[in-house]
Amino acid sequence: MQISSHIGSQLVDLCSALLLLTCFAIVAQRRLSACVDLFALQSAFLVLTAALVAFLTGNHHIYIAAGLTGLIKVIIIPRVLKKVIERLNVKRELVMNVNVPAGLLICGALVMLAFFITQPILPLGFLLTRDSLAIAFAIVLIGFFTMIARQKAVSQMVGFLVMENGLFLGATAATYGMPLIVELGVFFDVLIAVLIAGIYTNRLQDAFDSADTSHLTVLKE
Amino acid sequence: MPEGIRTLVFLMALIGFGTKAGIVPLHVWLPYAHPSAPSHISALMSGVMIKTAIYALVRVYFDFLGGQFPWWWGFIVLVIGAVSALLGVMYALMEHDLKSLLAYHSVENIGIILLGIGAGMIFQTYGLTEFAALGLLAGLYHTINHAMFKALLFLGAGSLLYATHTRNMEEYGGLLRRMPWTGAFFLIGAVSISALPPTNGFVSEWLVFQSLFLSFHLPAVLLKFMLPLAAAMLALTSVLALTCFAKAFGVSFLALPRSSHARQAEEVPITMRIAMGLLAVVCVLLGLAPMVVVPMLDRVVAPFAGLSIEGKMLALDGWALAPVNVEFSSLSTPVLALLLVALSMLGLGLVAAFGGLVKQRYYKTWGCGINLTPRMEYTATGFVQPIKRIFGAIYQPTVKLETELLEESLYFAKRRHFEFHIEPVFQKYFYDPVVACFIGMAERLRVIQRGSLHLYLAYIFVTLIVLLLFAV
Amino acid sequence: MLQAIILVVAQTIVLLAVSPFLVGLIRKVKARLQLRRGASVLQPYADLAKLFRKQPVVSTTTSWIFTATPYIVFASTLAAGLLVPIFVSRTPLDFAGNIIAVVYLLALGTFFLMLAGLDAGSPFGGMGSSREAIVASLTEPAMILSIFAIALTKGSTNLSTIVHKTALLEGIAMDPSPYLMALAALLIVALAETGRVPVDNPATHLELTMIHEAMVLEYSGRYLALIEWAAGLKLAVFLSLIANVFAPWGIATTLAPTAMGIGLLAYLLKVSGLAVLIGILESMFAKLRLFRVTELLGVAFILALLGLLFFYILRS
Amino acid sequence: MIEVVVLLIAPLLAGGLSLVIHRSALLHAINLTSMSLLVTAEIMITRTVLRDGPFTALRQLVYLDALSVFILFIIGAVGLACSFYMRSYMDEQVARGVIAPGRLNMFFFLFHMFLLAMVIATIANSIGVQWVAIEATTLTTTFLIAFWRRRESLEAGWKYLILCSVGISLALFGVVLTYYSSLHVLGDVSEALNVTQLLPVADRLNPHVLKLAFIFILVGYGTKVGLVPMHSWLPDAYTEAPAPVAAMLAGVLEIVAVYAILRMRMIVDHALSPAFTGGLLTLLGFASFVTAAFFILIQHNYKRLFAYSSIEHMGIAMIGFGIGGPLGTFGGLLHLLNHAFAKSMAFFAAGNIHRRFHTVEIGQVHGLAIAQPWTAMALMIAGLALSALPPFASFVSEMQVVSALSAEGVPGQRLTNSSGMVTLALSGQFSSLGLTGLFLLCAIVAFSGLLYRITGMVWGIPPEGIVRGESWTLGHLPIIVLAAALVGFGFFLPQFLRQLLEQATKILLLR
Repeated sequence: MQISSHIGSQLVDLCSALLLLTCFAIVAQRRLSACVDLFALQSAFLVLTAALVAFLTGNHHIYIAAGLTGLIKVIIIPRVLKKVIERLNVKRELVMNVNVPAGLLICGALVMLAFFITQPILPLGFLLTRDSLAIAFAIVLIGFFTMIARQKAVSQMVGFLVMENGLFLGATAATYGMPLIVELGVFFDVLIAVLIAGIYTNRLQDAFDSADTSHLTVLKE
Repeated sequence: MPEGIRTLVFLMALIGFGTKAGIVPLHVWLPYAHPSAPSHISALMSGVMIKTAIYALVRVYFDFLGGQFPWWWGFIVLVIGAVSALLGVMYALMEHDLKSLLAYHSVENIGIILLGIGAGMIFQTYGLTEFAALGLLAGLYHTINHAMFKALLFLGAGSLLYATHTRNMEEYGGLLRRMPWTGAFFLIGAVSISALPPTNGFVSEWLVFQSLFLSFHLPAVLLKFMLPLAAAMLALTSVLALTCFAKAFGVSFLALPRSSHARQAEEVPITMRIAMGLLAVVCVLLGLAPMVVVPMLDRVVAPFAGLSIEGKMLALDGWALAPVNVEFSSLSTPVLALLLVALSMLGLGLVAAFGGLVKQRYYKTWGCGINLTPRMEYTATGFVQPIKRIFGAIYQPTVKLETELLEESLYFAKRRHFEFHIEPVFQKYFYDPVVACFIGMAERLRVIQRGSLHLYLAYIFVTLIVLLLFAV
Repeated sequence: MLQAIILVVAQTIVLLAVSPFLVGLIRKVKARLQLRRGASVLQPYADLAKLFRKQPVVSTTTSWIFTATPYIVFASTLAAGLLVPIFVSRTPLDFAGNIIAVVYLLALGTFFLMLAGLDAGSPFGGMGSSREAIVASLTEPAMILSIFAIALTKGSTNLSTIVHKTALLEGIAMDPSPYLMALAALLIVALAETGRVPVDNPATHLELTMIHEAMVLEYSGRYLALIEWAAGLKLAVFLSLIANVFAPWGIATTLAPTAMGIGLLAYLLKVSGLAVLIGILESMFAKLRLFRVTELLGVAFILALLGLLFFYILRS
Repeated sequence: MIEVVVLLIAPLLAGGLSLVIHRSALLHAINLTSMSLLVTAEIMITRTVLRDGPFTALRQLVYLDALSVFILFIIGAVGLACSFYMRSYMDEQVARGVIAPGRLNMFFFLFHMFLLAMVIATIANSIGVQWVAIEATTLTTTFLIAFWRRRESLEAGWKYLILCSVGISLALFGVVLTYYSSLHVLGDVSEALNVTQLLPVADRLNPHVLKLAFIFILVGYGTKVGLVPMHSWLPDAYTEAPAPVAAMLAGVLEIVAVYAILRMRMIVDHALSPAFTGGLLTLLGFASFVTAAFFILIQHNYKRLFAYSSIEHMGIAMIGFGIGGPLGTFGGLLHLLNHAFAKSMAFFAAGNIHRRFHTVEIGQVHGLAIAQPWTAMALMIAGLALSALPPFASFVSEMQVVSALSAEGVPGQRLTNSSGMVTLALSGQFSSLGLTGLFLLCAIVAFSGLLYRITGMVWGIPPEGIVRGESWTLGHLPIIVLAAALVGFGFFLPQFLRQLLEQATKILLLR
């Protein structure tokens, strides 16, 4: 069924806005398990956006990418993270590098920065997904910022995964999905990265009996 | 090349090759490096290695920069030469380690060479090419002479080290009787480095004196006055060098041996003596036969100065050496040598004529009634103590004397410990601050690697933002 | 060539003869000023003759340097003397060296004297050598600069040319101030180098005051004779330098025998006049403390430098 | 095209086998055979590339030109050296119980996967695949770094993983933007990211997007290279990694990351003048060179010393590429080669020292010349080569970079951004002289820091209780070969290498 392109682009913008919202929620969240759930929600929205773009533009290989994202980022990774959280029985992000209100303010500034920087290249993009490239870049920056702001290993991984989501959104928005080999490679790498991070947090837990990365300052200058 | 770059090339070459040559502010490595090498190596280092820097300096200034340069270049080289010569010999006086004494003398002789080259450069600036060639030739002649007598002295020091296993002059004494050959060759080296008449050091220093005295041909009044002042400093340097080597030779070779090592010292094997002998002969020949050396050097200097001055240098068919015009002054070392020999024969003749060669009697030296022990002799430190007082401003000596008195009396000491140091001025006020500043910078920089992962992530984040904002 | 040799021999004989006489004259003047009759002027000749015949005692600790030094000192001082024009302005040996050669020949003598001082191993010798080192190192620059200040007026550092030109009054006529300063500097240097009173006391053997005597303390017999004679020669060289470079009146400018005769007479008169002057100076001043001598020699150096400066300022 | 297949299959097969086999002798044998297969394949590829220019294979997936073959040559050479060195190193580690025998085959498996990833990254035609391969190198090496299971190596591994993954994901955004710009010119075709497609059409790509893309790629891969603002993981990782791994990381992985940046730069230079990319590279190059030089002054751990010296030499190479021109680029490439050899030799020596002295403190190591003569020689040669002293090839390359710097000055005339907010003028004759002065000053600082430490370690008397004398084992062979190569290249570059470098320079200068 054909929906007029105008409504389509509005729908895509709605989904991207929702993604941005979940980003802000993650930054504002103290409890780790809530963070992981929010990340799962964000991945779900991502899948929705990808499916929408695939549907509107008729590029069927985006469906495969959306399916893979759904499988990995909505189901497998949250479960892995939840298991890691239980094993470490660490519930809340007690000490933060940047407290929540300041963090939100900075995220706002990052969004403005993202729009300012991608401003000249937007007219090049496809009509349908023009604005979501800027949002994607904003999500990448926010993900990066969460990694800096939070101290727990798990929340750093969540920040890293939010960055990956931003990149995937960028890829779908800017180029309707990367070539298949690259797409597969990216997924494979993200999965391996998370698995390795999980193993690391376990070993760090045994070695330092706390998953708080701020203790890791033995190696200096 | 634009003017600014030429000056930069001049200054950088001066600093770079100056460090290699060991001019004063940059000489600190020399007294550490030369003595620690085995003696024949330090002979090579002092004799040849620092001359490569002189070669490079002349090549850069007279060849690459084409020989036209402002007057103040030559003036700087002259001033550095004078200062190096004076400070070199002053620090040498204070040494009681024979090989670092010789190392400091290398600094002094490099100063003398630079005096010659500096005078040459000044004359070149004002177009007096004849005198420029003379200055350069004097500098190069002294380079050869210094190579010869410094190598001889280092080999001599090496033989002493070989025989007595120590470099400290205070532990030598009376070695001339036990090591006559080494003593004789060391004496020839000492005489030639103190630039005494018949030897080669005198000829080249005389030539440097003449090139400095020819300054009244220069138009600029300042230079007309400064060059003779440099000549006065050169005179002071050479007489201090004379004192230094009187001390070095006297304290090491004469009077009674002051340590068991010195008592059991044996003459070095024949091969070492041959080496020293050869060098001694060359030193004497270089002194007596400037008419052979000057033409060779003239061929070196001619391309730089643009004309050959050999004709003007050798008067009386080679017998006399004249600084470009005979009428100004001339020197003939062969005649002087002949004169000295003849007159000492005359002395013998007078002795024979008036009193006949009465057999001399041997008896112990007068020691105010008590018989003389080696401890009563003048040591190297004692010998130069007056000079240390006179030039105290330069040395800033610090003296430490601890006396451990006997329990029962206030006056009789069980043990006295005397220690004197001269201020390592350059080390303290020039090199240590520079090193401290670099280490300080590094210490401050150390703070960026504090170990926290979040800080490192923040670095990447900020770099990305900055580049995106400013470089796009 | 033959004539040159005769002249050299003649000059040697004159120098050898004159030097003991000068020493005797100075002692006579000092004695007279102390209202003593004093020994006769010819006493030094007698001393020398006696010393030559006496048996020398050489200390066991010395090496061959101790016995060779007298001959070297004697030869070098005499050689320096031969380079200085005495009674004829064009000395035959003028090509052999200029003022620097004279100074460095004297330095050769000092060098070996210092070694001999150390050789005996007694503290006196060492002390003498070390003090001689200071005096020598401070006088040499002053001496070279003072003579150079005069050489500038004649445009040559060759002693014969200087004397010849001043004798014929050819050189640049100018006012006397550089001359006076150079003369004063050279006089002080002469007093210091020959070991006269303000710097060193030749008469006594008290270790506090003697410099030259300390070095030769160990000598005796013929060696002491040669050393004494060399000291006299050094005094003669300095006096003839002062006399001929600053006041070459009467010196023979041609090789005619009569001119030379007058030259010789003039030379004897001038030199003995100077000797009397030194005698008077010695009686007027007391010996300076050792570390005050450096200031005196510093004054000499400054005077020479001023002489040079005035020469440039006045001339340009 | 069998060589290309061999190039890929050899490490894959070796990795698979080493998962199964547990006996160390066999593991070493597999490792050596796979490495020598790799090297022979490379030699044949080099001959074909030199004979008839760049070629693609495996249905446009693989693209090989002089530049990538040069990088392969370094990978092969250093890899072979490491395999020989590992022979004695690993057995001794197992013997001393530092590594449990069971984990040895895991080490080899990771090592082979690491090699495979680097080879793919070099020969990949599509920059997307290249990104995936470089990310794979990070994942495989993170466990190699933390192989000793000590607290510090865990920390180093974790930091390495996080920092590099974040950095490289930024690079992914750069790849996305390149694909975004190439899409509009080449149309929605799966080969849009291939270098062979991108280069001919590069001048028609949108310059602004490419500027953004290059910045992302530079920051991303710059983290892998260890350029200064992004270098912080490097000293910890190289200190904690076992010696052969550190040698591979410092010698080869950095160079592959540099290769990725250069590839991207070729594309961007078509669209806009080289001044933009040159200015950025020189800026980061100087930042790395200056900071690392001062860090070397205050190091007390010899492995950390060599880590900072890697940052310094990468900075020099970047300056060389940033200035561009035949001299700068040739110098930069040669410097990469020299650095790879000298640094791997340095880490081999560090490994031997660690085995004998069991400490990483420079203060506690002295009298090396007596205790381990061969290692002392290696350390001294490495030190001299790293401070670019005359007889060694690194002097030639550093001299080329310096003369390029002083002759041509810095190309980045004006680094103004579109709205002209900030101008960063680096041009003009005096700025290049000033920069040369800065360059030489930092070279002296690094030289004094490095040599002071190394001479401190080599001379003197070894502390008691240290076994003296060193028997000649197979592990010393690579040290001697590398030393000979370093000195040899200083005097004359072998013919094939000279041609390789010249063609690579031509490619980089887009002529």
